[in-house]
Amino acid sequence: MLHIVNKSPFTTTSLESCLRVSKPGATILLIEDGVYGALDGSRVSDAVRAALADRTVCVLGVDAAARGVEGKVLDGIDVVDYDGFVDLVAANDGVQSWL
Amino acid sequence: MLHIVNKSPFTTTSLESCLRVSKPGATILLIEDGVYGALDGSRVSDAVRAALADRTVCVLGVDAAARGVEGKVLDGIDVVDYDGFVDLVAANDGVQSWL
Amino acid sequence: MKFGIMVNEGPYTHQASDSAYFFTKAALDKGHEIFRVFFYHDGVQNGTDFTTPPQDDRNVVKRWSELAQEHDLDLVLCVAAAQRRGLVDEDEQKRHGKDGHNVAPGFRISGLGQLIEAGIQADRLVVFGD
Amino acid sequence: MKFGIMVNEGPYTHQASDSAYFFTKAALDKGHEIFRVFFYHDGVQNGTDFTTPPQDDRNVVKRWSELAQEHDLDLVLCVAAAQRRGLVDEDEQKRHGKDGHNVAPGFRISGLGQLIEAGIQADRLVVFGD
Amino acid sequence: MSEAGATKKFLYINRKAPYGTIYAWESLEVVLIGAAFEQDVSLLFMDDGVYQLIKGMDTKGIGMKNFSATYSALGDYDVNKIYVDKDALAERGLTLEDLQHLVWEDENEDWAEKDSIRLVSRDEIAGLLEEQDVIFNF
Amino acid sequence: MSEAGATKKFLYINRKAPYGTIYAWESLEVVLIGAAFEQDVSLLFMDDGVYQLIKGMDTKGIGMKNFSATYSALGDYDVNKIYVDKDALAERGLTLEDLQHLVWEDENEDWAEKDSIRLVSRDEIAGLLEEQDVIFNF
Repeated sequence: MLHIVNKSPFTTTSLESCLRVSKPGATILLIEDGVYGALDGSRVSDAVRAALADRTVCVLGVDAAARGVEGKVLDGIDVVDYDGFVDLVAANDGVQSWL
Repeated sequence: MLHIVNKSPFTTTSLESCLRVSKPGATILLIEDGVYGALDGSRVSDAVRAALADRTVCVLGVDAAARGVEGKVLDGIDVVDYDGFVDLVAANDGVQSWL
Repeated sequence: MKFGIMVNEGPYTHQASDSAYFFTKAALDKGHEIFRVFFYHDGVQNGTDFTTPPQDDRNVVKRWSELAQEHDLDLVLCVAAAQRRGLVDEDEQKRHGKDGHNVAPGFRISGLGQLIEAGIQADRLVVFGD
Repeated sequence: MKFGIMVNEGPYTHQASDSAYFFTKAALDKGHEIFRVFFYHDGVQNGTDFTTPPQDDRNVVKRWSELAQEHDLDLVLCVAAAQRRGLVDEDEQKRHGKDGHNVAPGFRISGLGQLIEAGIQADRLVVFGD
Repeated sequence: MSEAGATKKFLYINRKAPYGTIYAWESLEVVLIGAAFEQDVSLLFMDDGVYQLIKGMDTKGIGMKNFSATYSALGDYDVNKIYVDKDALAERGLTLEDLQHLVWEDENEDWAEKDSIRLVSRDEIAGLLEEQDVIFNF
Repeated sequence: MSEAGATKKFLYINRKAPYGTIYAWESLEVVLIGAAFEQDVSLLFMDDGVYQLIKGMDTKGIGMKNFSATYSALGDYDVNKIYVDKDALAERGLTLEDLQHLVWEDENEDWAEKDSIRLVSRDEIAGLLEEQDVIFNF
């Protein structure tokens, strides 16, 4: 299952809710302001790093680059482009957007 | 100074930011989805109760009533109508909306 | 006292425009002056007379227009926001060759300087948004 | 594979419509089929041809119209959302006596059943919003 | 409006409070229209979405339509799997008693009235999401 | 555009990240227009607003205009009091070095180049809010 998070984890609880109910094996894709959840050294980095143990976490590279944070992405997070985004949707049975 | 909070404290960090930088003597008005911050027994009630020690907290009654929570408002919080909202703006030198 | 009002969200999706309307109305009823209501960002959508809300819902746009007429309110839509979001008066219709115009009675399109002026002239600025 | 796309926010204020556009384009470029793009809530504002964005900004509405023409896309504006928010095609203009119509080329107004149908017919539904 | 092919599992996820934004109301409109398509429908209320089900709403003071009665009509549309995040209730200081009592009539059991709301844990929510064919997010 | 009467203290508060929403950009437009009115202007970046000042943004991939260069032009408009919430930076794992270096030239000191950004604590922010005549929220 693919979870899409498009909100900053410092402003809203979307990422928190996603992490709370996503299952081992799930994929979490961070887009738009959600990309801030992919950064190292922040208040939420530990929670995201913990998720990497049993879930795949991806970040949309163009959204990270637009925000000047592409170089700060946590080790273990995959950077994808829109083609990769499409592939993730195709490869996963369900899609849940945490709006 | 009047602080207006219109977001649920369970979804966004607006109330948290407001409580962090509002001064003793300030007034905090909870409107729209912000009224959920006025309720007793929740995860944020203690923080709001603590603010009541040195700040005035008000809730817009019609917004609380619309949401069915008018009867659950914490002791010490003033319930105001739109007339009261106008009076609060007039009585305070500055207005800050925590959008 | 003189109030300036800023509305940052359109009608129906967010409550911001409703709150701004009831606040403005209450202020007027109490004898205060509303220097201007400035609509910015998606707030410009409050000024479209192309809406036809359901019978059992309030008519947000018409309510603003009527309040403006009753109290000679100055309702200003930010021109840059309006151009991005499809609010067009007769002048803009001619200039940009559109198939009509959709600015409701009582609203006018003008620049951001009108917001700054409201900040300067009004005793209080109250911002409604998301 | 067959995708359905749902867009819940208008152009410019939120990035949702941009993300949906780039996703749709990438899916088409990879040979997938887009069953329908359904615009709901403020998303219907993506279908107004009254916009005139600044020269140095992208034209969100036109970009959708052009993609629709290129790929024969079905771009549907929810009728209830459109009526609340001021999106009017020629039929609606006549019915409600408006001073024009503002639905951009490639978009059509229809009911919520079109969204349900997209959920049924498409292999995946991807929702973009706020 | 009939559709060929197998029935799909539709889940409507409601995570936003009512009235502050219109999503709760426009979500209900989709659910009502969708009921005619005879899919296997569930509703999940989590995060601030649980506030949508609180009883005793009175919207007169804000001039908006009170749509809360619509939830109690869902049973008549065969929408009777209504899941509510129990953790979300708890952290808001709410209990099941604060919510509307939503019921449906089971035609297989002589129209016995049954509760529509089921409180679910985070694990049950995770399982619920995984078994869906289509998720609508509001 | 000149105004009679005393100068007012204007504070623009920016609390939202760039690009995900347009507020950051439309806030800058107000600041630039407002500069012509010769008020006493300050900008405060707090919460996700601190992300607006990060250097090295590249928006080509999302087709939006990169407006970050505009921040470095603010000094030329006599907008040189730019306050940044230091706690907000810290919880995001950011330091001053991650932000653009914004400067202005002080005509009273032979156009000496000075830093525009001042890191502020929550107490300083509280004081800053209290001393304003008008606050614009974005």
